[in-house]
Amino acid sequence: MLEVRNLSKSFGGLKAVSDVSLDVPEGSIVGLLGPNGAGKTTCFTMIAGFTQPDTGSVTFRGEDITGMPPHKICTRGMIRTFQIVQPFAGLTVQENIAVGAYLHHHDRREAMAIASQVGKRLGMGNMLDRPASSLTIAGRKRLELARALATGAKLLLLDEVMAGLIPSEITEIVGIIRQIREEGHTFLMIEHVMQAVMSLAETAYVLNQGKLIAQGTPRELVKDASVVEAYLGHGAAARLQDENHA
Amino acid sequence: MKFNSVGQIALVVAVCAYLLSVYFMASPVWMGFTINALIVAVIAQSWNITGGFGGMSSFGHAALYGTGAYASAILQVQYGVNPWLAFAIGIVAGAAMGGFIGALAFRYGLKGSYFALVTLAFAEVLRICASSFDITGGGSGLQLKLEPGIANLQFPDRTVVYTLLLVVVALVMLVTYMIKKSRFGAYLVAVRENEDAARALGIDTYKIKVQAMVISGAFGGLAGALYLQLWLFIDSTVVYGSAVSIEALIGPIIGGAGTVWGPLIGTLGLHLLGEGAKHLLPNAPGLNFVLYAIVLICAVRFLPRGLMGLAALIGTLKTRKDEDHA
Amino acid sequence: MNFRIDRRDLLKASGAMAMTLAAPSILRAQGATVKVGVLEPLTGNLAYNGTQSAAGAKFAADKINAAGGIKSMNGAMIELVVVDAQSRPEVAASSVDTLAQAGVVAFTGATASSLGLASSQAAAKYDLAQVFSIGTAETVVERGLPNVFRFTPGVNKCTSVALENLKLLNQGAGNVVKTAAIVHEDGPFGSNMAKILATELPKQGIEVVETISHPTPHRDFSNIALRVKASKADILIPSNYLNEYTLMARSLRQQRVELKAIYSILGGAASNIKFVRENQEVAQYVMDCNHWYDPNKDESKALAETTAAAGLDLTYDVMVSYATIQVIADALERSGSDDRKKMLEALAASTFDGSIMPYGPTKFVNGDNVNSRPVNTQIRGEKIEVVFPKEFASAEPVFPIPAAQ
Amino acid sequence: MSSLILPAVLSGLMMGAVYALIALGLTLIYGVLHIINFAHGSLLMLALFAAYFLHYQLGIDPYLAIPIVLPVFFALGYALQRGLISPMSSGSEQNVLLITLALSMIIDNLALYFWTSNTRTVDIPYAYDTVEILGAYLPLGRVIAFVAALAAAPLLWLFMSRTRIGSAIRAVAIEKRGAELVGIDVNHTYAVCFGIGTACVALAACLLLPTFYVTPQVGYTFVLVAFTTVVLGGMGSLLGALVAGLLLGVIESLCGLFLGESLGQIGIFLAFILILLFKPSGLLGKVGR
Repeated sequence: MLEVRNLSKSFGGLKAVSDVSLDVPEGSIVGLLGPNGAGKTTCFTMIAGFTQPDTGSVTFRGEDITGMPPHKICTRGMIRTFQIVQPFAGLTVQENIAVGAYLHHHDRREAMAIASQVGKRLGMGNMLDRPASSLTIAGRKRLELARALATGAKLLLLDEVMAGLIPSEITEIVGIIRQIREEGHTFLMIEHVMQAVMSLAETAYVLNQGKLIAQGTPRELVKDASVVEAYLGHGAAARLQDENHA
Repeated sequence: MKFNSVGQIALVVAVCAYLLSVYFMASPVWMGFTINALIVAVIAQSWNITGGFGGMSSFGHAALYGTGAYASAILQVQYGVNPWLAFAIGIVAGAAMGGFIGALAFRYGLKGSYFALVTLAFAEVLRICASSFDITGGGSGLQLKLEPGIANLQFPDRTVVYTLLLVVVALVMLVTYMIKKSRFGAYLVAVRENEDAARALGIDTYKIKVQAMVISGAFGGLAGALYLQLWLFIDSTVVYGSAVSIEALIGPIIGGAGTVWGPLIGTLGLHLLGEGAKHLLPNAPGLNFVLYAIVLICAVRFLPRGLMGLAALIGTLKTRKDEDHA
Repeated sequence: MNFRIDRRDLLKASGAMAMTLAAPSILRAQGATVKVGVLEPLTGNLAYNGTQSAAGAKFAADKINAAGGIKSMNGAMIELVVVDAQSRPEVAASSVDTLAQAGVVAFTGATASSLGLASSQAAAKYDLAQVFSIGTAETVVERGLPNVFRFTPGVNKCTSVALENLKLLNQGAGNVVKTAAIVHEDGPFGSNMAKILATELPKQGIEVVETISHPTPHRDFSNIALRVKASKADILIPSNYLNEYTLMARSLRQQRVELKAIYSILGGAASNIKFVRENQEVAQYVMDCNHWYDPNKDESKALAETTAAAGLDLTYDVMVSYATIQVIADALERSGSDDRKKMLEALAASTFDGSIMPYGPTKFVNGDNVNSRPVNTQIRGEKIEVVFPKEFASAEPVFPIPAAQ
Repeated sequence: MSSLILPAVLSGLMMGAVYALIALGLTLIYGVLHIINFAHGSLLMLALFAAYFLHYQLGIDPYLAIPIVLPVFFALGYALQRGLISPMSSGSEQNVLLITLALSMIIDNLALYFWTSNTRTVDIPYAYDTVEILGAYLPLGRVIAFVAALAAAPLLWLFMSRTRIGSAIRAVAIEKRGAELVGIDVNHTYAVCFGIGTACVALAACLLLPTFYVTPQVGYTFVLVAFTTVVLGGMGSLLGALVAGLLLGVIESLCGLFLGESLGQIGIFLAFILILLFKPSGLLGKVGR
């Protein structure tokens, strides 16, 4: 569904992302992992059209969308969410979701109906009329998902949707993502919380210092020495190995 | 229209009652100053579209106001165009100027104080141009011939003028309400609150912002053309001066930016305040502005979301018992 | 502090105010006072001229009242209702409502043509007479409004009289002036004046070698002084406001511009005694064709004293405003009524020639006083002397500027 | 006309120095507090009056008044920020705008009420003295202002980069919360900064008075140009304000010469719009948008 080929981007002299390629097959959940500052979000911004890649290409459903502005990419069915969720504060929850729904439904009544439907699907039925600014972090994360879904997008790029949540909330949102996937959606998610990715993703890519260092199933990845080192520092893999043996 | 609280309803009812009472007060002073306030309310609503709903604070709405007034005046004085047609073209000219400024400014991603200052500069450039060329009457300005009559869009009877202005203000508010309740309105608020999130949701934010400037320009041009038809005289300082830009933004902020009623309420409130200050300090020209400014500062301090925001706190209709502390 | 409560209080206060505004009608019935409006810009960028004018009107009313008020109305006192036009046309217009509601029989104003145009149009609806103190734009009297009475000369007359006088002066000096530079503010008066000068000066054998317009305010006159210098003009004809004139005079001096004469037309500075005091050196021999009183009349001398006693400078604003109140008082004497329509008739029929201005008997034709005229003043030492026309002159003109200077 | 170009450039530089002086305080306040101070013109007017009255009442030369006026205006600026602008605005940018707008209304109209709208000038012995440079006569007062501006901008810059309080101001400008955490009193620092900005405008007033006049409306004559200078130089950049001020002076002077004085100011605003559109960070600005 999504093919990213040889994506590179530098800021000043710093190579933020270099030569990243990845595939997201339809109906899958793909993870994009890596320590802080690895270039995950930069990848996202390029895929979703927020920044222009220096080189490389992005193909979505067979169409080259490299350098296309985000609103056009969104119209084609791919949408990103943000790590720091900021609902549109002046609007209610339902109106927030409707902003997404308006993409393909210009009539207010239709958009609001869809918003309410999506909201209920994500378990926000009882807060539709509340001002979005009154939501908790978990509520905001859900709202972000709902808004994205309401656009009718098929591929969702989720940026650290679990960050800042307590375990019970993570379990909830994992359930929701599964449910959405069952309904026919595809996910590419940046995650820091390994546990969540382990339980969700079929495949994952690991970025470190702008480069892809590994790919595979989550289970394979946690055993990969380079991944562990990237996360925990030089020599960590060996130490872990030792501990496991001990 | 749906209000959140008893306070807001009371405020709106009070304003409507005031506007109606002008008919019965038989006081030319009240009528005169309310007429002025209503024209300002139109330019205030113009500012509210971009500044209130769209979060693009302009310091140069005089650019739109003046363009509407000058376009209409030039057509009537220099080319003998029918006043009604010239009036309509004035609105279009305002819209075009709004679109032009918006297209340029947003093309280069200007925001916040930069956008504010660039609009101020546009208004200044236009003011200097208007006072420098023959077609605009140069420094003398332009004077319409005094020819009362419906055909010339000049009404000697002030009750008629007042009624027509009420209708215009009501229409402008209706359009604003429709915008607020439309896809465009939701997009505008989305752009204000978080432009990146808006873009991610498929909103062409550049287009939305320029469109907002066009609508704002149409309102601004309308206000300018109204001023012209009422006073039959304009010059560069009167319609392009920074006083216009300030009046345009101060009303909505005091009344409640991003609300349909805010600009009208704020403008009326400030005009009442100005008039009251004038009467309280009749023999000290200048001190009335000092009083006005002091009340303004207090209003800013104690009404963070304007009069509509304050009123919203009184007798909230929907209880928010399940409110989270986010 | 609660703004809503404030606003209600204000409403209450303003409502009370409206009632007190209505109350004077009772007083009026007793014949004790007759109200006359003064509509001037007391704040904003025209505040200086407006404040001076309002003072002039007050001096006139005090004088008339001290002399027994309006005799035909049982000695009714003139009560001035002063309103602030804030240097904004729409405020000028709505201030007329305040005047009408206060029950004035006529009013004077409004320093700038843009304000006067707006106020007279609004006043027409009340059949309320506006006696223009200053309103030089010709559009003021071209609209056919029956309530417009411009007592002082407009731009056309000022410019043509200035030209006539210049011609006489130049002839008297043996036509030493052959080239002229014009520097004017880009407002209505300056622009119009420049147009007339451009066509009329050549007829007198004076070639216009440079015309420079500048905005108000203008911060730097170095370039203008340099251009005047480069043009080698014999005479400089400026028309601008006090602030700009001050800067210009200094720049002329600093750039060592040598001129045979400075002959300003409605110049804000050359007839301002404060300018003369503060800029002694550059002010000498500057001539101005402007509104000015007849300095030889006793009442004029009294006004000069009154003004000085009030700590004010005697500017032409004070004089013309004083005179317009005189005109209104005369009309009141003749109509013997505070009826606005009768006032209009009385003013239209006015032949008043007792004002402090050096005018002939008042005669309004289409609202324009055909017998008004400006005079030439010249700065001499610490004084402003009238030098033209002869019958009002307090000194002989010095033209051109003596070389020794 | 061509013989006038050099003198026009020179007199433009002289005028530009005044713009730069006025803009210094404004850009400092913007750079640190991120507020657009609409009362800046009114404070200039107030300082002009202060210098005027010191001369008129006590016979103190405007240049010698600098050591008196500067501290007073520093204190005034400090008090205004600490006592009025900060507590009344609750930190919102829009509110600050309205507060400073109202403040300028108060200052202007009090000045009008107490001092009337008379035009005042100081009568000083050197009022007509000039300095001859490359065949052009430059007013002595303007030359002094020019030299002072050339000195003031770098000095202020040095103050900001080398002193303790300067570093505190810069720290607050860059990262308010961080500065708070390391124990910097943010409110105090803001007020100091506002005070320095106000002292700058007082300096400009003392240097301007000998070649200008003062009325309660005089602030408006300079305030828009000062904004333009700030943006052109890069909001918050002191040296940028200097360069931009000089540049604007020359642009205005040359536009006035070739397009007519009325259109001279258009040059300023066109330069303003162009720089905002193509290099919004300004000539020497560091931060975009």
